[in-house]
Amino acid sequence: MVREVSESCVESLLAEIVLSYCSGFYANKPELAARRIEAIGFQVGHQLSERYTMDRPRFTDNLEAIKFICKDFWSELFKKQIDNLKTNHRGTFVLQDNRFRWLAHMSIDPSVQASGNIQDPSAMAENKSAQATGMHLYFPCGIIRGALSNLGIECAVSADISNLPACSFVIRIKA
Amino acid sequence: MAAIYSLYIINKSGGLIFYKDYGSAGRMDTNDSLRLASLWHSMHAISQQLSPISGCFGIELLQADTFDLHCFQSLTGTKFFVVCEPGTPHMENLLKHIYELYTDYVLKNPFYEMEMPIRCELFDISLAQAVQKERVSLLGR
Amino acid sequence: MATFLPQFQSIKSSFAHIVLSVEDVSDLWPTIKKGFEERLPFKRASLNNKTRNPVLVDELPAEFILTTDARLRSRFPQEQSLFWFREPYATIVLVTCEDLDEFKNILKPRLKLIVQNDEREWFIVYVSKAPAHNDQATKMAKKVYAKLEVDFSSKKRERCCKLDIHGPDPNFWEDLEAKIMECIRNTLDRRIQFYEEEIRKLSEQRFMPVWNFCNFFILKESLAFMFEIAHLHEDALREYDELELCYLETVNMAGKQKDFGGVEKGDDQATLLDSGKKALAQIVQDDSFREFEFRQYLFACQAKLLFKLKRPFEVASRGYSFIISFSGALALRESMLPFCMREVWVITACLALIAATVSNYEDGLAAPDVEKEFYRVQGELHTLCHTKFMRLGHLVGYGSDIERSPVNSASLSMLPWPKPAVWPPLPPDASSEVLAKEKMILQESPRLKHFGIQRKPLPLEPSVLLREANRRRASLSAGNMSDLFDGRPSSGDGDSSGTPSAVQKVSNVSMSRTLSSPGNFDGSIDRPMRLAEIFVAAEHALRNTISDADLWKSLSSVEEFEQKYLDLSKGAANNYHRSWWKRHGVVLDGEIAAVHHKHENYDLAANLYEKVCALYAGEGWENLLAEVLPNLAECQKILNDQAGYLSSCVKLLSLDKGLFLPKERQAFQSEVVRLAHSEMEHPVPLDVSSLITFSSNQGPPLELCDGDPGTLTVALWSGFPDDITLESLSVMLTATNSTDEGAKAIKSSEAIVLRPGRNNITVSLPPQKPGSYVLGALTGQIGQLRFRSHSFSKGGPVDTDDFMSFEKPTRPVLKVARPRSLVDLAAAVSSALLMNETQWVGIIVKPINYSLKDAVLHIDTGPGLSIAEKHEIEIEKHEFGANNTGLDNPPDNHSPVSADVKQLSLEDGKINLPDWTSNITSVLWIPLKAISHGLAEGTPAGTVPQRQSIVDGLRTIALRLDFGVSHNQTFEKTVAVHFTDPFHVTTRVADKCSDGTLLLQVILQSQVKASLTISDAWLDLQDGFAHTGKGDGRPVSKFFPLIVSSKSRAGILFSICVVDTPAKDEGKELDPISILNIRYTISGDRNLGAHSPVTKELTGPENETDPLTFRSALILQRPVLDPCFAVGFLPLPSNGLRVGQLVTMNWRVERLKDSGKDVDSDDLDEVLYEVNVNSENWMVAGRKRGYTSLSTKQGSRIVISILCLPLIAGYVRPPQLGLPDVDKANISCNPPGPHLVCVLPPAFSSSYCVPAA
Amino acid sequence: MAPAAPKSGDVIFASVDRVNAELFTLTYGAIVRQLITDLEEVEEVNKQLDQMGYNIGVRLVDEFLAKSSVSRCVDFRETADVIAKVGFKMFLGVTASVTNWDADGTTCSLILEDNPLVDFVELPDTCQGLHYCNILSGVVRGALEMVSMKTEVTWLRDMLRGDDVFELQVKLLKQVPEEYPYKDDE
Amino acid sequence: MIVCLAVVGHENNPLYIQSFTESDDALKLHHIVHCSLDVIDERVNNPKKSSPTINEAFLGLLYPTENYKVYGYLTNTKVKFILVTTDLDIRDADVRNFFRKFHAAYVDAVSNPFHVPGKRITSRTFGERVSTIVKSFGLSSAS
Repeated sequence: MVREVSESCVESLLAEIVLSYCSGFYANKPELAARRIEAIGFQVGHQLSERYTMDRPRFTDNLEAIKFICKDFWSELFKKQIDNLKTNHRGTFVLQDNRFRWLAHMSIDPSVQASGNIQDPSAMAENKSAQATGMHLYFPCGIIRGALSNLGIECAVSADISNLPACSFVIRIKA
Repeated sequence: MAAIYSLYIINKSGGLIFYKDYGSAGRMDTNDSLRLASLWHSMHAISQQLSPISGCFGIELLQADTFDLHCFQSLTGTKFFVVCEPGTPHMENLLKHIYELYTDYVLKNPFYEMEMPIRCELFDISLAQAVQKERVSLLGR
Repeated sequence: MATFLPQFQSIKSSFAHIVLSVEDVSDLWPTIKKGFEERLPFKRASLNNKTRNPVLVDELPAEFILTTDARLRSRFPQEQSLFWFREPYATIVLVTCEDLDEFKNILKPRLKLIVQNDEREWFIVYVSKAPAHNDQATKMAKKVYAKLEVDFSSKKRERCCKLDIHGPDPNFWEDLEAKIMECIRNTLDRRIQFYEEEIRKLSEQRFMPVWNFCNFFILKESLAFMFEIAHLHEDALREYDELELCYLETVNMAGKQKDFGGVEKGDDQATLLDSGKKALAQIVQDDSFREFEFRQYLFACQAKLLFKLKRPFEVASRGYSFIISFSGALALRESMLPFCMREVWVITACLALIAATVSNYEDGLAAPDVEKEFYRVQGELHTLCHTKFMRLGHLVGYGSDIERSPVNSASLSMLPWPKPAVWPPLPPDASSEVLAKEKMILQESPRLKHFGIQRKPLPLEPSVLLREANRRRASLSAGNMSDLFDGRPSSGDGDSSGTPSAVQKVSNVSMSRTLSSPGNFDGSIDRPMRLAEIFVAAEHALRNTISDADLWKSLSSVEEFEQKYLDLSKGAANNYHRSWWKRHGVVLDGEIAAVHHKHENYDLAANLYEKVCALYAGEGWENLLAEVLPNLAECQKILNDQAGYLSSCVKLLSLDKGLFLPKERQAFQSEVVRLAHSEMEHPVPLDVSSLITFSSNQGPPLELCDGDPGTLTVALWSGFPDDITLESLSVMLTATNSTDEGAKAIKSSEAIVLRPGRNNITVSLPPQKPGSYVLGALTGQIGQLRFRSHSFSKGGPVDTDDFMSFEKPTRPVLKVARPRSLVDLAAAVSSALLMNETQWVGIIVKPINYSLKDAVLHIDTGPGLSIAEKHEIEIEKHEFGANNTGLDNPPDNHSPVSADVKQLSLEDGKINLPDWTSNITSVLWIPLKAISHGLAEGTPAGTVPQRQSIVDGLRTIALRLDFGVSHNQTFEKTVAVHFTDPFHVTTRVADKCSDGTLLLQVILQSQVKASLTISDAWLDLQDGFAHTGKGDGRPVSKFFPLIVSSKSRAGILFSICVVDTPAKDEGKELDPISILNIRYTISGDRNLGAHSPVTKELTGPENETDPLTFRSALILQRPVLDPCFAVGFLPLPSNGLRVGQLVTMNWRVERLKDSGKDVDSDDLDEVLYEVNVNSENWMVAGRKRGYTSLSTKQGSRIVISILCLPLIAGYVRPPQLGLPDVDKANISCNPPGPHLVCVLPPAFSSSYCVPAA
Repeated sequence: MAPAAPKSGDVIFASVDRVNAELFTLTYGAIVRQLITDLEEVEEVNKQLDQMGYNIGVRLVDEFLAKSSVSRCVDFRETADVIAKVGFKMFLGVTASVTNWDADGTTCSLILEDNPLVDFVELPDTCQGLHYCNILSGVVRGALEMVSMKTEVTWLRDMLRGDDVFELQVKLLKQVPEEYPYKDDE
Repeated sequence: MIVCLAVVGHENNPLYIQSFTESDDALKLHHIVHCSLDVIDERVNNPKKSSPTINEAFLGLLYPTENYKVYGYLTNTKVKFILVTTDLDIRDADVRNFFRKFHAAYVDAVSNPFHVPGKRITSRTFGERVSTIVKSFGLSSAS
């Protein structure tokens, strides 16, 4: 019997992370705050991947690992799988979740959605609320990166919410 | 058929933080609604004082010839009230439901600041549905 | 059937290839033999293997044998079947015939007879001798051949071929070979079938009592052999594999206990590659073979085939596992086998296998990974051999020469002692050898490591040999030895928990004890052997076991032993290096290094040790590293490789503290220090990141103002076991905001001593650029040695696994503020002070949250201002309440000497501010006197008081404050102080009495923010005036003291009268001005403004007794007595004056009396006039000054009009008309002009001319 | 209106959306670890955690009230009980027990034998003095404040420090009555 | 009996190494564990030589030596578990599920927020859990 807690526990935590790092000690340095939040996610992903790969054969290639993230890992986290996985076969993968739970309760004003990729600084600079939403996405990005890096795949992960409520995560594997 | 005219949410200090009109005759402007809200807030408070026996939690239903006003105050002091056609049933449940929506889509929205006016797209959407649903269930009965 | 074994063997050995029988019907063989045998061996023969699949054998040797040959004499049928493989595979019938009849009658029946035996595969070669040119003959030959074909060939099988001796056609030979092949193939198939059938039959009864392995074996091997001669090696190999399998299954079937073998002389030398070593017949054992020899035999056969198949690597790997398993088998029989048979066999087996495989192997023979694998197995073989060899060496007493390294410990201490049924006894007359061994044991001393490191040597023994051996001996006799020694119950096999101390020593002691009580035993057999004896006994036993001279040689002496030991180690290492197993290789290098080390080839040793250390360090296996590193260090030291030695020492220090004793770590440190202070020829910067880490200590960062130096405290964690002295230390600071390289904070280079653990070091900071800084790196010097440390730790020792120690420093340790004002100086009082009196001038010194500790204030008074030297300067706390206290409260409330007033003295314009003021706003009171020569001037009432007075009241004080740590900050300011007279005086004639007495009103306007008390006032009149009444010049009425409060005015009346000016002839100068003297006292607060002058004694309120005197000049005009002219100002236009609007001013000049004789005649009828005007306010159009004619008649009048333009709005003095030539006394102004006129601001959009600026 | 019968903690917990506990546990752990790295002083971390908890509690209480239709509690005792039995269960899936009431019923202890926050956690020696679960105290404080109870919440026992249970002492400072905004009317 | 149990990080650095012999010659066990990494590397680097179940975490027997056996286990995160045992007749199945239990313990240990990935595992709880697992293994293999 797998242990469970109310989802709002997690949601509240995530909200608080962002709150305390962005409006708290790193109020004036969003990039620093972002790094911290991402780091938290990274640790979580790192540990979770250790746990969720326990009873499975080793992955032979990156694609397998990514698939693992899309299927088992994601459903452990969100009780659903990634809805759509695209790749350019050159180390870039796009994982799309058509209804990303952690955005389910956030009303993001449309201006954000206009500014698509939240993690290139230009977009960050573009408007405050984009930045704010971006902050909330660093954590899941960190989780993915942590999980993959623990599986020996160094990569950069960014999130894209240009078409809400879908949220897609872009994984770029360092060659 | 019974109709819900409008919905108000008042924060614990009597400020109107949400007002939605579902097609009442005269849609009132912001100032009016604000004034009305704080007025209601006070009335609600007074009504508690009026009660001959202690432990009254204020007006829950106000009936007029042209409308009913159902009010629900959460234990945290937030007031929700709907203005609806006289005799519209199940309003308590609607209000409770709205309260839940409020917790899900307003309070859980990290961008919402407590006690501040509510501007949450998702909340509006789910509210609309709720009101709709209410209609449907009524028709069903 | 087993009886055939010897024969079988001999056949096998004699017989090596396929036989083709030749039935030479018509004696052709000799002629064509050559041609036939040239075809051998057959190329590209295609045969069918056991599974009926065609196989291409690229070389198939064969032999033609005439059927008449003795070798083909018929044998017993069952022999035939058994050794069928040697029967001909084809029968070639050679015939020739030129004549049909002959063929029909003679040849044909004969041939029929020959080929009737259908067992054989046969075909006919028709040889035609017909010469090519002889058509007749050839035709005939063709005929016969045709006939032949008709008779012997069939549709399905072509059994004839034709050879023309003369003019041979090329395709005959192909034809021939094809036919031969066909035959061979068929034969082979048939025979395989046969054997298989037989084998199947046999194996069916495998589990029945009748089962006889030998039969099975003979069949199997025959088949295998047949394959082999048919060059179907794969199939042959398979047969042997099956054979082995079957054997292993059957050999130890329950029931009959079999003799294992291996007890014969020379059995100790493995024969696993030499199948012919022993005749099978010798190893038969009722229905089977002796395991010992037979398994080796089987392997030998397999190996042979594998070599033929060019798969030496497979031989190696199979061989290795064979050796392992066989050694297991030996272990089971150990009690029956000669002493250490197992070990010896394994050694020889390994060596043999290595030799064979290597000689059969050439590089590139196999795929790379197979190759790697091959070398791995080679390594394994060497290692195995090595281990066993060490064990033997150990048994004969060379144990002390075996490096007690982890490797050897791992391989030996888990390897049980040999378990002979009875431990070999001590041979007689061995006493001398025993003595020798004894000596050896006594001499040997555990080589102690560098730095005096002492460790329990790692165990090489699975258990105490002494006990083990004696137990095995004693097991015969009644007394069991285990209680003789304080020993635990006999330790189970292979348990590694033997007491791993220096065994020899311990046991010697225990031995001597046991010897002292010989009563326990009777007879020398049961007396426990001493270790030396055990060695000797073992040696002798081994000599019996070992038949291999070389092996024995390498055990004969320590040197030989070591040589072999080294060779094996090297062999293993080199092979591992070429395999996947790098670590194994490197570790063994370590073993080699140890030997070199021992033999003082430090160079070789060091190189190898370095590899090992690099491996362990790289992967963080500190425990293992700790074992090797000291050795490396020692070598480096001896080789005088200081840099290397140094870094080794540092590495040793940075290893986990648990790994070494404190005193050992101290030894490391002392080495470091020693080297650091020695003269190193190539001093190397030392990285001590692992030893010294640094962190900002808790709390907020140090905040400095721009340009200030400071001191920063840093926490250093020293990993050194002892205090260590750093000749110098400096901390790099890196600016977080800017990318430019970090500023440097240098610790004053006097030595610091670091205690182990946390140290707080304060470094002095030179002024830094504004910004915030984090800790960068740490550099410094130990002795002559420069070191760096990069490892930042958040308050933890180096080696904590606390995650914090990995974070880069994030928290700034130093913040340097942007330049800002740190202090402010201001005048305490804005209102005016008394001129010409010593006054307190207050300077407010206000630090803006910055300490003014020992600040110095330079005071430089400007012109017209001087410091009253004789007075102390006072300083007090500045309370802001002071300002709003009214004038009325008694002065002594704010007497200079309040509780917190301190006196300061001024040395050459400098004041040192006291410390208590360094953080509070204080006010400094300086006694100053402003000097102004020249008398104050009163003015007639109504005239605007000229600004002038304020300007000359202004004095400036230049102030410079030097402050900040080390006075690096300065602040300069010039404050203005305003001085003034107590009063401004104005006068007017209040009234003119009929008797000509004038009431002169003097109005005193107080100029100061203090209350003035006038005690007395008198007027010294100028000539032409006199006091009426008693002429003491006092005012009319006495109402002194008169108190004039701040900014208010008071009036005094004097009654005076005009007196004639004394005639000119009295040659004395007229006194043009009259002086007003006022005697007054002032009571004011220096916090507000003017106050009583500073007196000598500073204590107590100023004494009223000596009032001050103020003198002001007045100029009185004598009233006009006999006016000759009257100048009247004609009223202005009603619409008023406006800026920029021309206005005509009119004056009427009237002659009041005829100009008397006293007027010069020349300009009788002309009057000079002049307009006095303030050109700032008015512009005068037309002439300001000029003559105008006026008749001398009395009453003649004229109007002078001047066009004027007001320039500024407000109340201004209008222009005035004067008559310069006429004495003022003779002009009456009637009607008089106004003092001021109102000028309105300009009307909108009215253009007007603006005065030239 | 008649308050619906308060559901039992288990029923509610079954009804709300749930996620794997380890996600929660590890996330919280990561936060604490990161805070320690950034704030360096353990005391600061405690403060920060409590603050975060407070912010959460302030919002969470409404969800709690809305989804568990608990009616207004008559007194502090009942409140404490509801928190322990329903509140903890609804969010953490574990129930606490209430003990150690003082005489005037303003101070009590919530006892947690089982606490998803601390699965896997072992305090390093460098972090002694850290109240790992301080976020909980914050939540309780915040939530109670929203229902107008000013409380002081302190840890008495902490399993991470070797105690056998977690004991959270809740002390009611004052019960703020809803103030009536008459002044608004004038 | 199990002589030694080790966790080796993905950079081949020891994360946890525990010997269960009463004697203090743990060093040789360090050596055995360290050297057995060679075998793991070999298996991983050229998979075609490795066991049929190609990417199974359980690597099976690494070392067939006469006196002890070394078993290996390689997680998806390139962490190695290495088991050294002296009893020579031992069923793979036992070792397999031993490793599974051990892996679970390991995962919990690294889930400690204060554990630093790639650093030694110092957790007491882990140690205790491991020793119980080891004991239970002794029983299972004995039966």
